[in-house]
Amino acid sequence: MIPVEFYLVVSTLLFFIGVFGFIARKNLVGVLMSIELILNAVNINFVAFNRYLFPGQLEGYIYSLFVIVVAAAETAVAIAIIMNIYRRKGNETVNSIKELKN
Amino acid sequence: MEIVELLTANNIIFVLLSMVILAGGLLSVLTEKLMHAAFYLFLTLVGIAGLYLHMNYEFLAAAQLSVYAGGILMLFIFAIVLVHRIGENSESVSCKKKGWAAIASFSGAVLVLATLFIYGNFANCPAADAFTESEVNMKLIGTTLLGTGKNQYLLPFEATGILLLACIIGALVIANKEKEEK
Amino acid sequence: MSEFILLYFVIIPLVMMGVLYLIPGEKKDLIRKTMAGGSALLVALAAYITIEFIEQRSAGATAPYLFTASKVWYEGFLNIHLSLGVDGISVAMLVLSSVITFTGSFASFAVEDKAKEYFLWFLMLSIGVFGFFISIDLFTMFLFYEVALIPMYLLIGYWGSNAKEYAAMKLTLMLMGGSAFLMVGIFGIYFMGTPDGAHTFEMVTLMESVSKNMPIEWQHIFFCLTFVGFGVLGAMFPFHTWSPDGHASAPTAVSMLHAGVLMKLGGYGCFRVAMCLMPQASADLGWIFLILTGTSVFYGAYSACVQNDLKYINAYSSVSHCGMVLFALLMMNQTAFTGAFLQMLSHGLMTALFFSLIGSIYGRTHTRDIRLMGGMMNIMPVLCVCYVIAGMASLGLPGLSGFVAEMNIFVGSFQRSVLSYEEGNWMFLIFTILACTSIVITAVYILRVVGKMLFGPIQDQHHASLSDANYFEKIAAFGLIICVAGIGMYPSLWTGILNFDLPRLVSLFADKTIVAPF
Amino acid sequence: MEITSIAPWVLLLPLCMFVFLGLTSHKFSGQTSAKIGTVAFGIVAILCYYIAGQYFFGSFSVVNENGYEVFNKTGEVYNQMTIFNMEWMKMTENLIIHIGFYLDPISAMMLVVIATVSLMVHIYSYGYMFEHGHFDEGMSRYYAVLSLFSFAMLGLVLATNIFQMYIFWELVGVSSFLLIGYYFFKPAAVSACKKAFIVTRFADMFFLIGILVLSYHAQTFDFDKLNANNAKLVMDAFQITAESKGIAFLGFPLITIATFCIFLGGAGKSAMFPFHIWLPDAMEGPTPSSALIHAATMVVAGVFLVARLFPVYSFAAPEVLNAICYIGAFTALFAAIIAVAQTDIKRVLAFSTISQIAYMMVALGVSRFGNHETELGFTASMMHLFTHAMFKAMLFLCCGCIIHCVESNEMKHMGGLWKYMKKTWICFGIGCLAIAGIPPFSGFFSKGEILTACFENGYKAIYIVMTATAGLTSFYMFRLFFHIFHWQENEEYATMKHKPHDQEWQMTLPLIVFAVLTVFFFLFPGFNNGITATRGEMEMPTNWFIEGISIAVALTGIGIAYVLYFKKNDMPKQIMDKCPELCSFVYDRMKIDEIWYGITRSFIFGVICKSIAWFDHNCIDGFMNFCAWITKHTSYNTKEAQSGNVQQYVWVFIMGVITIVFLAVY
Repeated sequence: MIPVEFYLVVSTLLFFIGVFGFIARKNLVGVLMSIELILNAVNINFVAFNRYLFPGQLEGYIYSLFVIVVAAAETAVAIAIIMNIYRRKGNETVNSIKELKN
Repeated sequence: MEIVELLTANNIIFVLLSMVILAGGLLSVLTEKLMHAAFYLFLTLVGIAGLYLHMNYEFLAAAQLSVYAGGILMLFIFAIVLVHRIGENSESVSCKKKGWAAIASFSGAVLVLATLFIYGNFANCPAADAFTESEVNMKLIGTTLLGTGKNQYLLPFEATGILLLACIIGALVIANKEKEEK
Repeated sequence: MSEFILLYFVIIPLVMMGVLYLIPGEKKDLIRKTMAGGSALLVALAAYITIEFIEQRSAGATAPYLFTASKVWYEGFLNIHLSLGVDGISVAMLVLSSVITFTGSFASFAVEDKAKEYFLWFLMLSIGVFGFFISIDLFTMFLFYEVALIPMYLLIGYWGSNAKEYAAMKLTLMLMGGSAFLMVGIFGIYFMGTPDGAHTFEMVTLMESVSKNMPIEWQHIFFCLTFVGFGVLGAMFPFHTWSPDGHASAPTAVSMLHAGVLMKLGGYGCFRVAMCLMPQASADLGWIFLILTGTSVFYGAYSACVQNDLKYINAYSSVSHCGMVLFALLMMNQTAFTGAFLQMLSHGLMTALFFSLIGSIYGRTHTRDIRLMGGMMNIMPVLCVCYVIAGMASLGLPGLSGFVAEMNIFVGSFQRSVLSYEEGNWMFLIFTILACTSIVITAVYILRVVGKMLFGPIQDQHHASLSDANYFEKIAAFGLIICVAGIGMYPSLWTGILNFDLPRLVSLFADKTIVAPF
Repeated sequence: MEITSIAPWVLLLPLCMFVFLGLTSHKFSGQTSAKIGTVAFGIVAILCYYIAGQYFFGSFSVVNENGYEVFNKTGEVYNQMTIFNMEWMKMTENLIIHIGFYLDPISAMMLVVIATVSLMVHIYSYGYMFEHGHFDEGMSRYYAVLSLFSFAMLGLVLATNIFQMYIFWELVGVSSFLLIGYYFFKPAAVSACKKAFIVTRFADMFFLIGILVLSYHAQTFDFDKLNANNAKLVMDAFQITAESKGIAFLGFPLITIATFCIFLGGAGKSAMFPFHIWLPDAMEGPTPSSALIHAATMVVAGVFLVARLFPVYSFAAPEVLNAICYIGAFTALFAAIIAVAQTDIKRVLAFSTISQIAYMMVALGVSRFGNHETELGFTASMMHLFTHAMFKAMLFLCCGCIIHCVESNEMKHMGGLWKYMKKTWICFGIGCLAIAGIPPFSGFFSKGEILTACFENGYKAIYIVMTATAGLTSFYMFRLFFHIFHWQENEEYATMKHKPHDQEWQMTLPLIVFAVLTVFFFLFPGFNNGITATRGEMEMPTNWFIEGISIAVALTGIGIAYVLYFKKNDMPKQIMDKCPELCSFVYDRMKIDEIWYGITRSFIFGVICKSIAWFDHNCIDGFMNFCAWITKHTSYNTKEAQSGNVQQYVWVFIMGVITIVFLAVY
């Protein structure tokens, strides 16, 4: 059997890989991908905890399902926004959206 | 526990899957070409689906594969293809930025792992063999998802449905906004 | 309402503001008439108060303040009263303010751009000034002080000239900085100066309770805070730097009111709040400020010698003269106090005269650079003769107001200096002599302007066809000259009014040992 | 007429005239203003003569503040009388400034001098300004300022207290300023009036300091109290005894400092070295006003001041009197030397004025209370003040006539005028003889007494210097005289439209009046009858040895001048060519002006003022701007945090979470 810690290690590493990507990526699509990594890392945790701690129940399971669904929705909207930005600015790097400043 | 005892199929599969997941994730954030990144992301997602499968959560693994690897990744690829002009799909990120990102993620990882190993106490976990055999049957999933009792999730399910609808409409509106303005 | 007669000083401008608000902006004549009428009413009120004050005092009224009235404003956490009252010093200041408001209104009849709004803010400024002088409640004083500051920013920033935004910003920020000190000081006095449960802002009570209740260390701190706070407004070195820029950019009447009255708020406040409430602290720490103000006296005079802009010259001269006010206050004897308040009156009137004339000249020549003007005496004799008279008042010609003020100051500070010298301290003597030298330097810079700008051949032929003073300008200038000459010829009137109250205030300092470091 | 009732008008009338003429200058024509002014001053003059006459020869009394009746004369001694004394401003309980009317022999004498000279100048100016053709519109201004000056000067000499004197002292200063700057469109006049005002103002600062010191210790401003009982009050206040000089300051006796400061004030007005620089330049003003202010009245204010406080000086600070006489002697010689080299006729007269005032100062300086011999200087000084006022005013007025005809101040444009202007020639000649000290003209008596006073009081060196100066005086005056009236006739006169001529009566009458006063001075009742240090009678010894020497020296001077300048010749030029540097050095007034300019322009303006202005602009202002800059940049930099860069936010967020977790867990 595999101890639950191992899952947690994997998910931690994947989470911070995602964080790294989120901060370091210049491209909005890349940033979005990093978010997917983070979400998946979280999913692993949910699932692993569900499996190991409460095998009889399905809370983590269902939660991951919802996360997957919401991630899909989020990606769809985000990509629509990115397309829009691209059309407006001509590029889709993170620096191009700084309207908040000034 | 001797080393040989560790070399069970379970363990080997887990290690392989973990390696695929982590390598995919790492490469996906490190590569400069977006298309490659999408491919590596695909590897990660598939690896995660494998992990689910490994835990006997077949439905979840299927959902992961179909929604993530099939749907979302496709969206990404579309986006990349649409947005990127040819020859420009490489990005060079300044080392400084990478450095800051590395600091944050590395220190975060160290902190979490350290906490995990110092304070983590999972000794009273149910035995592992409890789950290798027990499958989660579809019926249970179905009732949990669509039931209205305790620990059943009809209302969120409906809400998710509405959310998805809103997303579709929203995505359409956003994507078309520019045209309408023109 | 007769007990609140002093409140009319605030009500009249308020009513005028209301009336002006109702008049459409295009009817400039009506606006001007309202201003002239209203400000004449203020002068009349001030004259009435003065006469009534003299009568009551002569009849033996010995209360520290006359015409007193008090009403609770806010009794929650802070015990604020609307307390009104005047003594000889504030009567003099009220007369000064009303005269300058009056002449200032005439001087600003030349304002064409948004005249209505201009006068509204102008009135607000005068509300602040009058309110300050009639209040005897620290908080109300402070409130009116702030009321006077804010319109300044708009008046300079919109109707000013040259680098007006910069000047307005600098002026407002520095004065606000000063009032930040002030606020800390005032609340300090409020909370520490009165026993628990009997906190009050009222001056009469504070005069007795502060020295009794506040530990001397705290008195030192609050003395410094309030003195610096008001000193900023009194253009004390090194906080004077708003004054040249501010005056140079402000429109004529605002310069008049500002230099003429608002700067007096500084000296008046330093005396009333910082010194009278904490006499022991002022005896202990007065020397610090004496060095600063003594410095401003000759520093301003020397700086004025090399300026080329008329307004800058007068602004630096204001630094010098207002420095003289604070300088004299810190000498802490009756002659010097009399001199200080006479100097306030005198400086207020003559600086107002200066600025009104400069405004008139600038309005015609469109330059204030004395190097570009010359022979103005040939072109606009009336304005120039008035300017020479103002200059003579400034350099202390007998018969005009500057002389009586300066002589009282010199005699007073000399008395203090000798006393201090006999105790082995040099400081007072050195600064008194330095202040004396400023009368020569004043002559230098005044005559430099007179020689360069008024005398000599006509420098710029474009100026040759300019007109002389018009009716309104003459009213403003002659009114001020009469006041300046009146004080100068017959000083006893004002020394008399001041001396009703000064002996009582001087006695606060009489038993204190004035500390000097060297 | 009651003296007390008419006395105020002596001051009020000129003041009213000043205000009236000043305010109505645009209403009346210049001539009308002039007539009004002259008539009004005529009345003032009559009042002055009446009061002085009553004081010297009549008998009247006033009630003083203590209720005693004071007569003008007790036996042979004239009393000091306070005709009225009005409280003007109360500074402290003891220090009260009064405006009053103080009669004693010297102020009565000054009344006569001022009334005479001022009236004559009023009359003369009418012709001068009118004939000159300029300034119809300026004439009212001119007469207004003349009235102001007369008011101020009368107030000065009649002052009951030292502060009143200071007040009027400033007022004469400003009227002098206004008169010098009368031709305000001429740059030279503008700089001259500024210079005059600032130099005297500088001196006045010392005067003020002196007053402050003296009055603080004596606790009074009143001359009466200061001078009373051999300056006992001052002696006590400063703790002066026979052994010690009393309170000291920086090692000097304080009384010396105070009285010397007061003297410096007088030195400024009276153009003593080194404050003399303003007087020659003051000649830019209209000539009649030069005659009034810069020859006869205002410039002797310093002498008058020392004479007024003479008991204080003599008893409490004799060392200051010593200093005064050395400064005076130096100034006399110095100014005489410079006068030799000047070519502008008014400048020559200006330097001669400086030199003659220095005579008066010397006479006061050598004088002490004691016996008749030591007190001689005081009387001599006052006498010289009187005679000098008359003949110097006459000389100036003659100059006015000459300048009027020739329209130049330069000697080289003149010569041979005697044919054309006989009356002026005679009057000028009388003036020159008087100033040279030739009997029987007035100058002879007064100068002789001064020299005698120097000699008899043991100031031998000063006596020699003063005698030499007398010789120089007669030389330069006759150089001037011959140069103007003889030398060589300027050919231009023949071709001029208006040939030089004597002027109409307004301008000639004053000359004749002064000439008569100068010639028949010896008929005057003796000065020794009252104008003495003790206000009583005294003997005026005539030391024929000294008188003889002085006449001989004067004649020598005239002789040299005659040889060199009577007929046109090359000798002066030859002499000058021998030492051109020296000549030009003297011509440039020994560069004293340059030294002053060096101090004021380069040092005070260039170094002090410029550096203070720089400091103000860069350091004070700079500091404030720096504060503003810091605030601005801090806020800009904090604003950077709100960059809109999501990744940055995330980074901060993550780091924040990490930190919190770290802190919470460990």
